[in-house]
Amino acid sequence: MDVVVCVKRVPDASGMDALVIDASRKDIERRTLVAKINDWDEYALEAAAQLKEKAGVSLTAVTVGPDEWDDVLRRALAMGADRAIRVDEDMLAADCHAVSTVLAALVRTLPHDLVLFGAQSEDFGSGQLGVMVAEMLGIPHAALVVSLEVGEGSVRVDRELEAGALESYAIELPALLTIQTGVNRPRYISVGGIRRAMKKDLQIMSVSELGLTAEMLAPQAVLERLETPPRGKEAELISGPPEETAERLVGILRNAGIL
Amino acid sequence: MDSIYDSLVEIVGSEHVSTQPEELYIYSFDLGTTEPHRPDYAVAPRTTGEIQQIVRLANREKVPVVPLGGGLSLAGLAVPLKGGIALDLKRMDTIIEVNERARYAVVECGVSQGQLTSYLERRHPRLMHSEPGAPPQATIAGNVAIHGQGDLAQPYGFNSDMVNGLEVVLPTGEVCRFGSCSISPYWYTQHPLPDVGLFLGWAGTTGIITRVSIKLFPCKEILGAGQFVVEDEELIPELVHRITHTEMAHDLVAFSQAIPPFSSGLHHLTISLSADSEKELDFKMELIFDDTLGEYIRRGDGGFLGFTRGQQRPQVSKTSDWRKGGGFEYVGSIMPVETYPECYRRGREISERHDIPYTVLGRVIGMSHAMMFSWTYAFNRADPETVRQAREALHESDDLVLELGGTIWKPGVYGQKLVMERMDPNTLNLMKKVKQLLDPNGIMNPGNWEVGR
Amino acid sequence: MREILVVAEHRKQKVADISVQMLGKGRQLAGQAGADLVAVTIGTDVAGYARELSRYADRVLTAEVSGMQEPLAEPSQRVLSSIIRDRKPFLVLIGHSSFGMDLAPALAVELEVPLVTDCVDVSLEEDGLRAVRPVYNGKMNAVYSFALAQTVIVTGRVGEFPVGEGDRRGEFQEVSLPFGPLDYKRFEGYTEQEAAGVDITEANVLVSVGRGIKDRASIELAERLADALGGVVACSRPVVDYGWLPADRQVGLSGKTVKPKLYLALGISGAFQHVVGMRGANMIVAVNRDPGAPIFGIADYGIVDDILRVIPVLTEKVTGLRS
Amino acid sequence: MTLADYKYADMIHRCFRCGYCKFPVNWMDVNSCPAYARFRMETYSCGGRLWLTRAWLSDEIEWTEHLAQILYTCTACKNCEEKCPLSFNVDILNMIVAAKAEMVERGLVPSAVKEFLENIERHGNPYGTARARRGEWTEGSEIEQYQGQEFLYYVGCVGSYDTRAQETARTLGRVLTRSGVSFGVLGSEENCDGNEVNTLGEEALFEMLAEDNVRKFKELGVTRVVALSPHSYNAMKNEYPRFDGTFTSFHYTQLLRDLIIGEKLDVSGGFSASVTYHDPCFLGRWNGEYEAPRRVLRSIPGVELVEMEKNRAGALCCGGGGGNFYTDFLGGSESSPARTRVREASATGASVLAVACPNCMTMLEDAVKAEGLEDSLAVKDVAEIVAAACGTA
Repeated sequence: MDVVVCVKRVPDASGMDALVIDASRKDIERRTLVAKINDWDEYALEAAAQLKEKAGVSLTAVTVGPDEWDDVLRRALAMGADRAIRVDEDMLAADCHAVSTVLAALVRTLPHDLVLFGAQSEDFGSGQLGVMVAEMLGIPHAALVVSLEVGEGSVRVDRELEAGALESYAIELPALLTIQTGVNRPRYISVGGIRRAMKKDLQIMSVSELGLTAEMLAPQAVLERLETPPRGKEAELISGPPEETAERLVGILRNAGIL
Repeated sequence: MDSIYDSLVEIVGSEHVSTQPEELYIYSFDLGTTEPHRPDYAVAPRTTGEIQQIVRLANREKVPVVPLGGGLSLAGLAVPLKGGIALDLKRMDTIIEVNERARYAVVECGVSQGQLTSYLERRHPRLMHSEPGAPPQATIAGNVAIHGQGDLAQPYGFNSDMVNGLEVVLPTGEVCRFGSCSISPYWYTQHPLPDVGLFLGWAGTTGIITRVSIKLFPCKEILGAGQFVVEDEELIPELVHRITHTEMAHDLVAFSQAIPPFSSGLHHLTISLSADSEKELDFKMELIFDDTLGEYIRRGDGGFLGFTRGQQRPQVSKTSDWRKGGGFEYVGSIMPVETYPECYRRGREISERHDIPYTVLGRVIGMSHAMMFSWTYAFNRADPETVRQAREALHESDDLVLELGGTIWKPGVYGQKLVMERMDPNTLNLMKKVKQLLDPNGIMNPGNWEVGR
Repeated sequence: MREILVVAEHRKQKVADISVQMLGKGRQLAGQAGADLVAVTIGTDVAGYARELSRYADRVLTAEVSGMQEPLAEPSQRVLSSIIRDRKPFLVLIGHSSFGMDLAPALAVELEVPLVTDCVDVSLEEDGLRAVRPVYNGKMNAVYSFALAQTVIVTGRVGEFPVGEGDRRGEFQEVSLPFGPLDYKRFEGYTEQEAAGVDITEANVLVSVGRGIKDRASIELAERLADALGGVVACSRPVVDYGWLPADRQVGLSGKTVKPKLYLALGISGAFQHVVGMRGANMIVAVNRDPGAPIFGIADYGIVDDILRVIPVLTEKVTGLRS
Repeated sequence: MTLADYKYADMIHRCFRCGYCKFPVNWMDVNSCPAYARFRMETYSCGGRLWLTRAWLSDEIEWTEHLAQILYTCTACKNCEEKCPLSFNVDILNMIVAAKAEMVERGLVPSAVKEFLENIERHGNPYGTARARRGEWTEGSEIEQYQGQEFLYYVGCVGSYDTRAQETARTLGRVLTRSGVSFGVLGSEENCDGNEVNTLGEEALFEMLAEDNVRKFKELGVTRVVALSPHSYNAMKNEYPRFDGTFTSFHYTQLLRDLIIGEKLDVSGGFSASVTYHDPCFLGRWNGEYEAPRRVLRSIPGVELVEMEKNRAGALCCGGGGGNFYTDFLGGSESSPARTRVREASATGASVLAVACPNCMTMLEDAVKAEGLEDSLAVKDVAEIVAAACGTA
């Protein structure tokens, strides 16, 4: 069985209190941020790696981005991917439709029984890429998958709905799933593992090799600008060592009649 | 969900109950050759009340309960042979009282030998207890439950003879006290109330000891041991008889072992002495090493290897590494001292037959009233063949004990059967009745001492 | 007449709140654009939903599809693509729900129209529509425009749009479409979350822990605090993902919606998916190491600190006070 | 990896599980292995971990999150090594670290450990706070950037980011300045020392950090490093030489001792208190330095130094080693080692618990609060006591 996992590289904004919009007003200042693999994609990769451990699976990881994006593919290779392909195109300014056009074109050239995406990205969080690619490939999909079980020629999945409810499907392969967090526990990828993955095959392609033109990649939804959102009422901050903050909080709770 | 598990959590809190494979794995072993058997629950209670609730639950659910202290008794006595609850008592580790004048200590069942020794050294340096030759995490309560002996056995006998009182949770959940503590705040004597000694030597099959009062003895300023060595094992009973007559030694141990090779075949007598002054020490030394043993030295039958001050904590665990394999087990027996030569020769044969470096040891109990004689067999945990060899050697040693007219100390299942086969049928029948009365559902450490129902 | 189309979703025999909110936004924009507001309901026995929708919409399209008690994405896509091709609404509003996420991207590709998901605002400017959506976990907003698109699809975030008056009497129109069962994707049913021992929706005080709790063993710290406060422990998604608490303790979009008197958010960053389940609490107190955490934008009181330091001290103070 | 490929395959079965590893030097209880003391199940003793490791590597038991947690509760405090009577005791901790390394290789570490390691790899610190903010602790102080001064003052992750430990870091800076020591810091250029990474079994990441630090130190011409944290000191003194790190490392208490003896630091201002000193594992058992901090404390007029029953080689670990100051596997209970330790400190009657490690500082100060001892016991770093005595507090 051939499994393709699409992964994305995102800035890790967790270490900074605040983000800064850059001069273009369409992006954030990235210099002080480090990059990482998108959280959701790690779950998708783990799901694929687990399939590979169980059955004869050939696993390909793909991405589209500039050369520093190789590091997320190395990670995928360290996690068990047999090969990795990067489409060399900076698509930071592109919309989801354009990115899915590239990814769909790429996946079309690959044998694929099961295509996995993270359900959304940590940075933009649109949650639409995977389902768009499925539609472009003309294969069935399920978004927000929280469990999957691959059988003969089909996959049984649970989709997450609201309020803890689930929706179950049996889907014929080939199919595309977008993976929700919690579906598994992504393994740790050691630095040694990543070093060893440096020896594995990492293939680079261009959009023109995929037969795509700039016109085909023009955005449908145009990012006008980023804004700092108005924050609602801010919390009244209680500061000091725990001793003092706890004391004050207890006072507040008492005044509010909770204690 | 497992309702027994839920109830156990209710009793001791979730952190002290486990059904996870890791705990079940670890509690499936003792450290010897007994085949492991997994418990269904590992539980570590903190109070007598918790133990009562656990035992009542086990009774209702007919689940075995296997108490363990240090878990060092070997012979499978703390292996959950029929599953159930492995009850790790080491959290019950409070030293409740030391009575300096009446010389006793009341301890909870999880108090280790090392802990009491250290406590006495720091707080009551004029007192000591009879510490067995086990690693220091062995517990006081576990030791009396198997009739252990320690380094004051020569003057004062078995550790179980030093028990002044017990608190026990019966298999049906009631708490009982025995000795003066059953009627008084003092835990100073077992006697002279009617004898209800139903727990010592029963290896946890009749109840769970939760508190023990144990006798303490004078601890003198100077502790040390003299080494005397002879070539002829036939001399040992005579030497023991003569040394005990001096009433000077506080511990008397004869041993012989294959390692190191240069002393293989020799018999060492370790004669421990204590004194509050140099004068007292000189007197004792003179009495033993000159007046009593001098003639052997002069005849060339024995040699004095010197006197070492200070007491070395027993490090028997080193035996476990003789085969670079992390394991040993021994058969202990309570023998007449006169059987020492035969015990040594036959034991050495067994060891050599199984390719195990021999080690035998006899610790004198009382005024030469008996000795605890042990045959120790090291094995390599990673090599099943050596484990099998050791197990065979152990069984042969059990057979030997009975052949020589001795009794097996804390036998495993194999030895228990041998003992019960030979036991006076009326005695066995009484044991059966006692067991049935105390433990109607047979939940306490089943598989061990199965007297039948 | 120009139209705005709202795709209605129903759950448990009710029109979903989010669809009513989409109608609210649709009504406002329709008024501005002089357009009609059209709702569409797709499924089995949709007449009841249609009546409810008609209180908000000018027109309700009903598409009866057998075997579809709850909304399913692919059959809905078939119905909708046909309707949209036919009616060419300039805006299609869909709730950014699980259903919407499964449906909207495929629908947009099929129709070759732009899509912006998870919007918190949609407006009509001189040069066309604008959609605003949060990015970087709510730390930024992104504003989108749509060149010359004839139709734009927008999915909207729950709770961000007002509910309309509900005083209309829209007309009904049946849409009949040739439609067979899907052979390549078989719907097998729903699973509701099992009722659990502890019902966090009933509690007056919730001590809710997030990723900042770091370890399963530390959950007990929170439990002790909850005991002291007379409340129960709840959590955000990562805690369930890690398996540290059962799913029935999860607050948020995919978990429970709670309205306690006190919600103590400990080590919870305040992702929207969580906030949506707890913002109805009377008082919210947040403790988080990151002063920029969005949770401080919704909490009444905040403490910037490591929760593992604060919890034990707070527990002790509360216990002290109680005893 | 199978058991056969495990570095200690011919050794790990040699543990008899006699239990010596749980005791302190004076046998007073069985609670000197911090993990065993916390959980009181045999699995959590050093012997338990060794037996489980062997069972796992020989497929007798499967990996579980619980197994990983049992291994990662080990704080690498070396109490077991101190007590084990067998000849292979020098390797018993190595055996556990090697088992952790195998878990790292297989990716099977507890999620808190995963987070810890990923944060260090990405951000150079376990907290996941940006590298750019590593130097913020110096703000408002006169501490200079390192540019060829005699000493590089290496602060470490805890001193750089933890608000309480930052105070200690600044205080030590003032004391060094007062003594006329020429030193500088790396600020936001400083990287994690990797000591914890090493004990967590992430060997390649440790190599990466060590190589990075050695390269940087060489470029800057560093010859002498004074470390705030014994963890950094340990890594630099014992591990960095493998990476050609040829500079000399000191723990700051050693430097303060020399300054006091050499009369470059005047502590005659004194500090009136009964003080008990907690030995950090990475200074004490790991590096045998028990006396320097005591010498410093004793030289301060007014300090009455009282010992806890468990001291020096027998000291109970605060529970913060092996990444546990962050992962907190041992927290959440009155049996948590830090809480046990402050109760022991309190029992001496001392009013000050002196520490010489930022990890111990954070662990024990939190524990003092959890135990409600704030009114009777203050946790102070040795540097802070010295600062008070030389008037720079």
